[in-house]
Order: sequence, then C-alpha cells, then structure tokens
Amino acid sequence: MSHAAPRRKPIPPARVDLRVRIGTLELKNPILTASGTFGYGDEYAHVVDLSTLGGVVTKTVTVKPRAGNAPTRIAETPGGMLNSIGLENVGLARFRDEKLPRLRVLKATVIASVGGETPEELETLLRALGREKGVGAFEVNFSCPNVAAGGARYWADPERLERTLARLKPLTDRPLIAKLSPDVTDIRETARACERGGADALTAVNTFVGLAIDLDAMRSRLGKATGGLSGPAVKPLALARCWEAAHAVRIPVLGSGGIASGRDALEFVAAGATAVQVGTATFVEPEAATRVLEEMREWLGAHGHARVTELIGAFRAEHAQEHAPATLAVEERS
Amino acid sequence: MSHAAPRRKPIPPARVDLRVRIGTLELKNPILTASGTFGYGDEYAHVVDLSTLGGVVTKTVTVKPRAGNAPTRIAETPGGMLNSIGLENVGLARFRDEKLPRLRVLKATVIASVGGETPEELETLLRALGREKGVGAFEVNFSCPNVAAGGARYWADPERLERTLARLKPLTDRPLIAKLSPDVTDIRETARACERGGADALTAVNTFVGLAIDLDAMRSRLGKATGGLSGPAVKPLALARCWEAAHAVRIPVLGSGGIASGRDALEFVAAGATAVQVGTATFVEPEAATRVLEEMREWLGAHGHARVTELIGAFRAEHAQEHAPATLAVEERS
Amino acid sequence: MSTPQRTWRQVAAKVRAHREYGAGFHWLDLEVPTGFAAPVAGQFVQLLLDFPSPVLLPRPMSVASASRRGGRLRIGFLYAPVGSGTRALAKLAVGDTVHVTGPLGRGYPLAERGTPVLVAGGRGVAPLLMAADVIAKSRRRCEFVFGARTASLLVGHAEARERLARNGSRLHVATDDGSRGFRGNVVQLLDKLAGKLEPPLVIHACGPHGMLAAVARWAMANGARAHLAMESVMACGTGVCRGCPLPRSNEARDRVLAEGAAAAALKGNPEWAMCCTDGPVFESRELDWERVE
Amino acid sequence: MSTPQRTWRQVAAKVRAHREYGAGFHWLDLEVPTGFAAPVAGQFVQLLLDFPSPVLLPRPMSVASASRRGGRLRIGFLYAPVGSGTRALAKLAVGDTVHVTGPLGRGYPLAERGTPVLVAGGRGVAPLLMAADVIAKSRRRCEFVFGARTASLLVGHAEARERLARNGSRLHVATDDGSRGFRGNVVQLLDKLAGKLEPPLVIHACGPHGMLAAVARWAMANGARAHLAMESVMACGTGVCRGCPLPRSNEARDRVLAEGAAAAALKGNPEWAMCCTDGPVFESRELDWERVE
Ligand SMILES: Cc1cc2nc3c(=O)[nH]c(=O)nc-3n(C[C@H](O)[C@H](O)[C@H](O)COP(=O)(O)OP(=O)(O)OC[C@H]3O[C@@H](n4cnc5c(N)ncnc54)[C@H](O)[C@@H]3O)c2cc1C
Ligand SMILES: Cc1cc2nc3c(=O)[nH]c(=O)nc-3n(C[C@H](O)[C@H](O)[C@H](O)COP(=O)(O)OP(=O)(O)OC[C@H]3O[C@@H](n4cnc5c(N)ncnc54)[C@H](O)[C@@H]3O)c2cc1C
Ligand SMILES: Cc1cc2nc3c(=O)[nH]c(=O)nc-3n(C[C@H](O)[C@H](O)[C@H](O)COP(=O)(O)O)c2cc1C
Ligand SMILES: Cc1cc2nc3c(=O)[nH]c(=O)nc-3n(C[C@H](O)[C@H](O)[C@H](O)COP(=O)(O)O)c2cc1C
Ligand code: FES
Ligand code: FES
Repeated sequence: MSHAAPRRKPIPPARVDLRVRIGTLELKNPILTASGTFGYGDEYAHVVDLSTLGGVVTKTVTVKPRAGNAPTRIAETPGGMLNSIGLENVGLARFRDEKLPRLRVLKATVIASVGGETPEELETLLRALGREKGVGAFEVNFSCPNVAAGGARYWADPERLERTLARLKPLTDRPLIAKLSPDVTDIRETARACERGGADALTAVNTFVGLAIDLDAMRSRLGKATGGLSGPAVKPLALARCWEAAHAVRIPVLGSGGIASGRDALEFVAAGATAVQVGTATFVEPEAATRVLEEMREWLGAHGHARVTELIGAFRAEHAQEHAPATLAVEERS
Repeated sequence: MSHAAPRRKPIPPARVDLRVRIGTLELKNPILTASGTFGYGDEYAHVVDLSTLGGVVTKTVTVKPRAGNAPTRIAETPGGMLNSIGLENVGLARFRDEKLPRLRVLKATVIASVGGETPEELETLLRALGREKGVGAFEVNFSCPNVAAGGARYWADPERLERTLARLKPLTDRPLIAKLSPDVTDIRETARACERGGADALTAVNTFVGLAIDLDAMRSRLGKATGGLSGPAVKPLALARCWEAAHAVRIPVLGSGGIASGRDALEFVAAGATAVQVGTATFVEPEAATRVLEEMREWLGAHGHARVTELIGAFRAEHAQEHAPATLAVEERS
Repeated sequence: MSTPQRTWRQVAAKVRAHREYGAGFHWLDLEVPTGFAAPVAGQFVQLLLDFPSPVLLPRPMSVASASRRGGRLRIGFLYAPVGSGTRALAKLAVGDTVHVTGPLGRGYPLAERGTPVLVAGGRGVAPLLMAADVIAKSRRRCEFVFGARTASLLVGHAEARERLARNGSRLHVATDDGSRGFRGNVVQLLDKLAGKLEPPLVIHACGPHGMLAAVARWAMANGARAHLAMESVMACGTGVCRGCPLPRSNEARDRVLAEGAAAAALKGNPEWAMCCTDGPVFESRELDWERVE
Repeated sequence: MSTPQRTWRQVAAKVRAHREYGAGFHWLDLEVPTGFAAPVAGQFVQLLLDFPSPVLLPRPMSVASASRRGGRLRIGFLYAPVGSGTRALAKLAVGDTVHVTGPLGRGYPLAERGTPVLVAGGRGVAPLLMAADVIAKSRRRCEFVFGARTASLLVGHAEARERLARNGSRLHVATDDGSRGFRGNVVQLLDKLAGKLEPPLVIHACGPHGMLAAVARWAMANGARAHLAMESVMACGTGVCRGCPLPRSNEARDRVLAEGAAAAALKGNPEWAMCCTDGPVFESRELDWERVE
C-alpha cells in the first residue's frame, strides 16, 4: 500500500562503502556495540572479530571501581528488558592497565565510555585517558538511569551539560560523544546544549526509566525500585528521539535503542544517525552486531546505494497531510 | 527467590470491596476503559455490560468535529502499537446530543474526555458539558501526541497546566482529571502543577511519542511522522511514571499504559493508582476490561484483601541497598 | 450493502484443517462454537493466536468459506504468511486454539439485481470463493474473472473452477504474462467480456488496491455497479480505534455531511470511511480512488 | 572447579525428542552441530526459541545429559513450564529448531578427591543426573540424596535409580511428608548418612536456594566441601551484562581484593560473583549465604 521510492540498480554488497566519520575518527562501518552490553570487548572475541565492527563502546568506567547494585538486576518485560546494573565496572586504573592493552591487540576501534557523578569526576577520567593509545573516541554517559547520584536526571539539565563538555573538551584530542537520556521533555534542548559545549557527536539514546512490580512479594522485580528499559520494545521511542536530535544539531548522531537487524539500523540511519549501536540484541544472539552489519550491507547493495552516507537522514516527514484537514468545518458546510 | 509478603486468610472474591473514590465520584470498581480505545462506549455494549465497569472514559471530544489524520494510522511494533489517529471525534454538539443520551441508557459511569488546542477551547467544552446529566467526571487530555497544535508538548508546561485548570475548575461541579504525557523530564512537576491548579485527580499516562520507518518507501509507517506508543511494551515505563506521580501529589491517580491483566492493574494500584484504565488490550480482546476486573477481584480475594483500597500505594521501594555500596573503595582496601 | 452490525463476538475456535494451498498460500479451517453468527461473503474476522503469541494485535482475515458440519460452523481462510503474525499462524496444528472476533464489517450485497461478475486478483480470491458458493447455492450464475501475474499465482484456481461448475457459472482467467488464459489484467479482460454480458453488471471484487481502483473506474465509466473489498492496517476491527481510514469521495462526503447523525451509525466521518465498519466492501462511488493508497 | 571458558558458541540445534516426564516436567533432547563443545555436568546453556518468539531473552537451562549418537552430540534438559518462555518451549515438536548458546559457566569438579555425594532437590536433579552418569563412567561410586516435598515430585527418580545402579551407587530418598523414603529434608538425611560414609565428603548439589544454603552450612560445619549450582535471572549468560550477581562471602571478597587483576578472569567484582561466569557452581565458602535470596 506504500509508494516505493524510485528503484536503483543493485550493486554487489561487498562494494558498498560503509565508512562513516565521527568527528576526526573514521569508522570502517556504522555498526558499534553499545556500552554495557559487550563487556570490555574481549569477552566476545572468540565469536566476533572485533576488527570488522565499526567500533566497540566499552562498559562505562568510573574513577573508582563500582560493585553495582544488589540483585535482582534484570527483569524481562514484553519485548524488552529492565536492567539495574548500577554501573558495575573495574574502575579507571584497571580499565587503562588491563582492558585497553587487550583491545589494542584485538585491533578494535575502541570508544571508551566514561561516567561520573560530577563534572570533576569526568575531568579526572579524561585527564587520565584523554591521550591514551588505543582509544578512538570517548562516549560520556550522561544518562545512566540506575545510579543514585550523577544519573540521567542530574544530567538532564542543558546548562550543566554544556558547561561540563566545555571543561572536558580541552582534555583530549579524540572525539567526545555525549550519550543522552530519552527521558526528557525535549531532547533537542539537551542535544543542542551538548553541541554548544563542544561535543563532536551525540548518542541517542540510553535506556528509559521503567518499573516492574512483583505483586506477591510486593516489591520491585529489581533490587532497586526502577531500572532502564531496552530492547525492541523501545525502538519506536528511541528512533523518534534520534530523529529529533539529529535534526536539531549539525554534529553526527549515533542511534541506540532496540536495534536488532540491518533494517532497524538503517531506520536509524534514515532518521539521521551516522552510526548505530547494538545492545540488548547481543544478549539474544552473541553475533548480532555482525549480522546487523551484513544485513545492512546487503540491503544497501540490493537498493543500489554505493555509500551508506547517502542514506543518512534520507527519511523526511513529508507526509500527505494535505488531504487531512485537522478540523473539519462541519458547521459551516452543513 | 523473592521473600513473600505475610500470608492473609483468603476471602471469597465476591466479597471484596472494590469501590474507590475519585474526588466526589465513587466508582464501583477501579477498572475503566481508556479514552480512544472504547469509542463512545456503546460500540461494545453487546459484549460488555458497561454498568459493571468502574467507568467508561469516552473518546476525547473537541469543540468542532475532527476528521483525524491521513492514513496510515496504526503500526504494530514489538509488544506495542503506534497510533496516529489525530483525535478524530464527532465534536461537542453530537457528543452531547447523541452519545451522552445513549450512555445514560446503558447505565455507564461516564468520564468525558475533552481536548483543546488552547485553554479557551477547553473552557468552551466545560461550559457546554460541565453540568450535563450523565457525566460523572471529566478527563482533560493534556497529552495527545498526534495533533499539530495543542498536543503533549504544548501542555508539558507546568505553568500553563496550572493556569488552565484554575480556569476550568469553576465551570463544573464534577471531578476534573488531568491526563498527563509521559514524555517529560520530571512528571512530578506536571503532576504537582495540576494539583495546584485544582485537578481532582490525574491520569498517568497517555501514549509515548514514537516513530517507525518503512525503509522501502522511505517514509513513516504512519501517515504523520510520529505516533503514540501503547500496549504491553510501555507498561514498565508507564508504571514508573504513575508511581512517581502518585508519590508527588495527594490527589488520586489513575494508571494507564499496557494494562492487560488483573496483575497489571494491581501493579499500578500498588504503585499508588486509585483506579486504572484498560486501552490497547481491548483491541486484542474486546472483553479485556471485564477480565481484568475479575482477575483483580480473584487476586485480592485469594490474598485476603477485603478492600482494594488497602493495596493503593502498597509498593514501597525499600530495597536491600545496604548490601550494595555504590562505590567500592578498592584502592583503600588493597 | 448487507449490514449485520453488532453481532460480532470473540470466541475460541479450534483448528480443524490446515494445509498448503500452493504458491506459498495456506488454507485454514476453524470450527467456531455456537453463538458465532454465520458470516456473509466479504466479511472478515480478527484472528488472534493463543497466549503466548509473538505478535500483539489480531490479524484481519477474509472469510473464504463457511459451512456447517454436524451442527458446527466451520469457517475457512486462505492466507499468505508474509510477516510475523501470519508466519506464526502458519505453525498452527490441528486441534490448536485460535481466538476469532467476528463476523466483522459489511460483506458483498450478492442479492443486488443484475449480472454478478466476481473479479479476483491474487489472494483477493478468498472472499470471492465464498461469494461464488453463495451465488451457486441460490441457483444463480455468475462470471468469475480471476487474474494474477502468472499462472502459478492463480491460487485457488482449481477450487474456483469446481465451485463454479455446479451452476454453469464461468471462470475467466487473465495473466499478465499470458502463461494462462487472457494475456493482460483483469480490467482489460472485464472490458472484453462486458459486451457479451447482460446489463446491468454488478461487480464484486477483491485484490490489490491498484486493481480495485481500476475496476472501480471501469465500473463508473461503464455504468456498472462495483463492490470492492478493501484492506487497511487495523487495530480493533470493530470501529472504536478509528485506525483504518479510507478516503471518501466528494459525493460520499457531501452525503455524510447532509445526513449528519443518521449516516454510518452515528460514527460518520465525512472525510474518512472506516475500512472495518463502513467496509471492508465499498461501492465504487463511495471512495476517492485518487487518494486510496 | 573446571573452567572451560570461552569455548561457548551459539548454534542452531534440532529437537530430537520431547516428552512429558511426570509431575508437569518435560524432557527435551537436542542435537547440536559439531563445533559445540561437550558440556560438563553443572554447566548450562541459553535456550532461544526460533523467530518469531513470544519472549525476548534466551532461557538458562542446566544440561541434564550429554551423549554422542553416530558422531552427533545430543544434550538433554529437564524443565518445568513455569512462565511464557518455558511454556513456549513446551510447544516444540521433533524437528523444530532451537538456538543454543553454550556450554556456559563452570560445572561440578567431579574429579575432586573424596566421596562424592550428590544432593538434589526437586528439579535440581537435572545436572545431577548428568553428574551421576559421569561418575558412573569413571567407574566410581557415589551417594545420591534426592529430596522433594512429596513422592510424586521426585521427578527423574526412576532415571536416577537406573543410572546409579550401573556402578553400585546408592539412591537415598527424602520427602517432607514421608510419602517415600526418609521423612524430612535432604540435609537431615545427609546428616544421618554422613557418619557411614568415608570422609572427606565432596557434595555436589542443586535445588532451591534455601536448600542449597542449608547444604552449604552443613558442609562448612562438618568439614565437607560442597559445590552448589546456583540460579539467577540472566540476560547474556556470558558475563558481559553483569546482570546475575550473587553475594560473595567476606573470605571470597578479601581474596578477590588481594588477587586483584588475576582474580576471576579480569572481571572480579569483590562484592558480587556473577552466576553465569563465576558459577553457576560455587563452593560453599565462596558465597555469603545470609544474603543469598
Ligand atoms: C479486511 C481484511 C481482510 C484480509 N483478508 C486477507 C486474506 O483473506 N488473506 C490474507 O492472506 N491476508 C488478508 N488480509 C491481510 C492480512 O491481514 C495481512 O497480511 C496480515 O495482517 C499481515 O500480518 P503479519 O503479521 O503477517 O505481517 P506484518 O509483519 O504485520 O506486515 C507484513 C506486511 O503486510 C502489511 N500489512 C500488515 N497488516 C496489514 C493489513 N491489515 N492489511 C494489509 N496489509 C497489511 C504490512 O504493511 C507489511 O507490508 C486482510 C486484511 C484486511 C484488512
Ligand atoms: C543456571 C541456570 C540453570 C537452570 N536450569 C534449569 C533446569 O534445568 N530446569 C528448569 O526447569 N529450570 C532451570 N532454570 C530456571 C529457568 O531458567 C527458568 O525457569 C526460566 O528462565 C523461566 O522462564 P519463563 O519465561 O518460563 O518464566 P518467566 O515468566 O520469565 O518467570 C517465571 C518465574 O520464574 C522466575 N525466573 C525467571 N527467570 C529465572 C531464572 N533465570 N532463574 C530462576 N528463576 C527465574 C521468575 O522470577 C518467575 O517467578 C535454570 C536457571 C539458571 C539460571
Ligand atoms: C545490561 C545493560 C547495561 C548497560 N550499561 C550501560 C553502561 O554502562 N553505559 C551506557 O552508556 N549505557 C549502558 N546501557 C545502555 C545501552 O548501551 C543502550 O544504549 C541501551 O540498552 C539501548 O539499546 P538496546 O535496546 O540496543 O539495548 C546498558 C544497557 C543494558 C541493557
Ligand atoms: C488508538 C488509540 C487512540 C487513543 N485516543 C486517545 C484519546 O482520544 N484521548 C486520550 O486521552 N487518550 C487516547 N489514547 C491513549 C489511551 O487512552 C491510553 O492512555 C494509552 O493507549 C495507554 O494505555 P494502553 O497501553 O492500555 O493502551 C489512545 C490510544 C490509542 C491506542
Ligand atoms: S480497525 Fe479500529 S476503527 Fe477500524
Ligand atoms: S547473565 Fe549477563 S553477566 Fe551473567
């Protein structure tokens, strides 16, 4: 029932140019793994050749190691899952001394995710890692819903985002990517604040705050009351936020939320994303990111796109609204 | 693995007192149908005895009839559906003259949903309907994601909400229920603003803005770019918002979002809702509201609750956080 | 049009037969409990898989046959597994439960005076197989025009021929590639046949919207009546969600505006007709074919 | 513990047998393609239904048997349909495809020196049936203590007896209501038996966490070693999501802190062990049983 776009001549998928650019960093292709869903990369090295991916976004690290939240940390919900990990991570020192060297050996393009409860903590992280070999870019997690301090709501303030990014910017020569929370009234405002502050790119979006109650025990199905919702259930919501953010700024946007297929990834690209991140899908299928990449390549080839960049923002909301007067002047007519 | 709450002696489900109060309106039970998912009530009268439900929230009416948005208006997504109806409705005059008389015959407790692009339009509606026989309460739709003007974002401004409600309040002697959008940074702020403005209750929440792209046609799977997401997929998100809103105000809250079973309904009650609305589930199962009601009654009886009101807000987020220091002082220890 | 409204119910039905039907199509036979009203050709139901289902909403499906065996009503469906919902449907085994809401919508007015011409495109043959049955039972004849891209896609061709043979009705086949019957589309074939048939013609058609638009235009240009079974993405199927709009013609819009309350069971929207309750079968003059997608 | 790490893969497996096993349990046999490593007793896999599935995440399931037939590896599972995922699993027919990620986690150290005592509670019998097999194959004897609320819930009782009979191992049954064997729980029975067995005892147990905590405490109090197969809600099953924490004992915490980097394959969290990669089998001293839920 839909009007197909004009047909192009197919080209061999292997010849599709998938390279994209995030600030000064060139990625082989737009498929990355999402922070917190692929460990520190090496866990999956025996099933996924990390060097074939666009990049690996590592688990958010904080200055000190964090033990994370008490159980239960996971609850499945229809089409999605809630998590309340609470930023369990090995901390800055072990990340730099043990994890990064391994990732260098695996030839992964590493995007190091950093998180802090205050602007100062983020400065400490960037001062320590900002010029470290083997880090391609930094993703600043401004959007964790699962920590008592320094979480998504703390960072939902556009001014704080702008000021903090302006302080971080001089501390590294690598691109800075600001990862945004979807739980805001207008993501265009936080997006623009990050751009003003000097972010080289945005990631839209982190998980959505959610709650599930175990009635019989009359407590949360998680150890903490709320968690973050991810997976296919949130894809339409994440896509809407990604589309809005991408149209509000000139810097590249990385899409995240429910991506599980090449078509999902391309929906985000069409909505304006330069690259995308595969998260929860990896829990279902360890090789999800690789499959998403191959499906994307196939689709682009079959539809005659020589470069993935042709498709960035290709979706325009030019809809046949002209046939639908919102208010019918019934009184005037009858 | 969870610690069960202390057991009570079961009581016959038929003896469970399900009555709840929304301002001056007493409802037989807490199960209502959600606006826009049950028409004007009479469409389902041959399969559902409307008089047995807590209430029927009718399709949002506007001053003038609206033809609604161009097709496509529905797109299923994992665990949910997007809709872009665009407030198609018969308008104030026909609602009052044709729909209300029918609902009076069917002995339904009617909650009339009203929507406007401006505070003035809402005043017009309340002036016309405010003292109409057969309307038990009004739900003011401050949260439609699918209209160009007067939608969720327009009404996300706490001050506008407060001022508008203060103007509507004198126009009716029936309870005023403000229906809120989930797409805000902090629902406690819009909730409190409505309370200050004089709302007798809140409904949390309406649908979530979402987008789905048809790649082949390179356009939205809906006629308009974005739509509103509803159904099981959004339940964890809606529940979190309902819980937050309920704890921010003293007035009753009606829960809405993904409710499809008695347990779902009771999760909202436990989170603080005085009543709940069944929406998308009715599309799956026309008698969903009736089943939800019976399942709720059974569960309360089996768990020895003589009154549903005992359970309102029973969920407390007292979680075993004491075992989980957020930051481990590893350096200090080792 | 026949308007058996508000007789629908949701019932639990049992799968009694389920088989491959050629060209990737499946035939599904369900036994519905008493209390489920007998459907009219052109009506549809909402099929919902038993819990746990991989999809949320029920799927609309035209009734392709209805018969009684030992007092029990059986309804048949001809469908193609195209997405998650219909692919999950394809896994149903005999004895499994499916939830059925129906019968829904308005069917074909098969009793309308004139020479009945049934026009089917591809899987649109489903409700017309049933229409042919009903016409045969009432001892009238019809012309059955059946088109597809190529011979192998003439799904239900044998079944149609068999049902039609009973009362001297005739099957006319068209394929785009000429691999069977007339080379061309159903409208070209209709145009060729029309001269030999006794007017007025009453066309009952089902198929892709593009084909239905062409049939509708042909009918309006040639003084025939045409009843077209339309589709739309649906949620409720019962008229409450307002999710399945089809554009009304100017003529229909003006009529709804004039009739006001009386039109379309109080739900009349002058701009958009609802596929599920105003249709799915519409007379050609009801819709604005320029705006049908 | 045996630590066959990073040998897991996700493969498409075929259902070769699927039958009711009594008391509402099912036995599922899957044939996995070559390349899938042979699992050790106590290890688990993640079972994922083929698309379209009504649930999102795979479900963790202990391996209850592993055998080769004609060069092909078959793995068996004993499970109860308790929710949407396992109920959908229960609909699988022979020939259907299931995706299996594994083998995952650390199994029982069955070669550990001492008298092996297998302690099973309810459906916890699954990995211990396999453990009994392995012990039998290595021509050693074991004591098998099997408890349930009542006789009818002693699922796999006959299977256990048969497997044990091969090498002179002994089955000891306990039921809370005394409807079969010893009246009481497995720990009481263990306590009664212990005196007659040659120390040191090496207990391998699986069952509800409450039972496992009691077994662990008994072992610590009586100088026995105990290896307990734990459960947790899981997402990845492979250590990356950090979603399946179990509380470490103070002793284990101090060790992780002291060993630092070397501990637990670089992922050591001094506070919480991960069920999926640090376990699911833990020695009694590794966990803080006061905080196990
Ligand atoms: C009144 C009516 C009668 C129908 N009768 C039949 C029939 O007899 N036999 C048959 O095979 N199909 C029939 N259909 C179409 C059938 O409902 C769709 O094929 C089905 O809903 C697709 O569901 P899915 O989950 O398999 O695919 P999805 O994954 O939901 O979608 C797959 C493709 O089908 C399209 N689609 C989805 N829903 C509809 C819909 N309601 N109408 C049209 N296209 C849709 C999507 O846009 C997409 O291109 C009928 C539809 C209507 C409205
Ligand atoms: C390492 C491991 C091995 C297991 N081995 C077996 C086995 O051999 N046989 C067997 O029948 N079951 C086993 N389980 C439990 C099995 O994974 C759960 O029963 C299953 O995940 C429930 O899924 P569901 O969709 O049917 O139920 P859901 O609807 O997801 O939940 C139903 C109930 O099960 C609980 N539950 C959900 N997930 C888990 C989980 N991972 N662990 C414990 N409880 C859970 C829920 O809290 C709820 O009370 C094992 C679990 C783990 C972690
Ligand atoms: C278990 C889990 C842990 C996560 N941890 C982090 C994290 O440490 N830092 C971060 O920025 N995002 C984290 N996320 C969010 C993901 O990176 C991703 O943005 C989100 O899950 C949405 O994408 P998805 O639906 O593909 O999973 C986590 C998500 C999950 C499910
Ligand atoms: C098709 C459709 C139409 C709706 N129309 C309205 C409406 O007119 N007014 C309103 O306040 N909410 C409307 N809603 C929102 C519902 O009332 C409800 O709040 C929302 O769908 C979440 O609940 P659910 O998941 O149970 O459907 C509509 C929802 C759907 C799906
Ligand atoms: S499908 Fe709901 S009105 Fe037609
Ligand atoms: S389930 Fe993901 S870390 Fe254990």
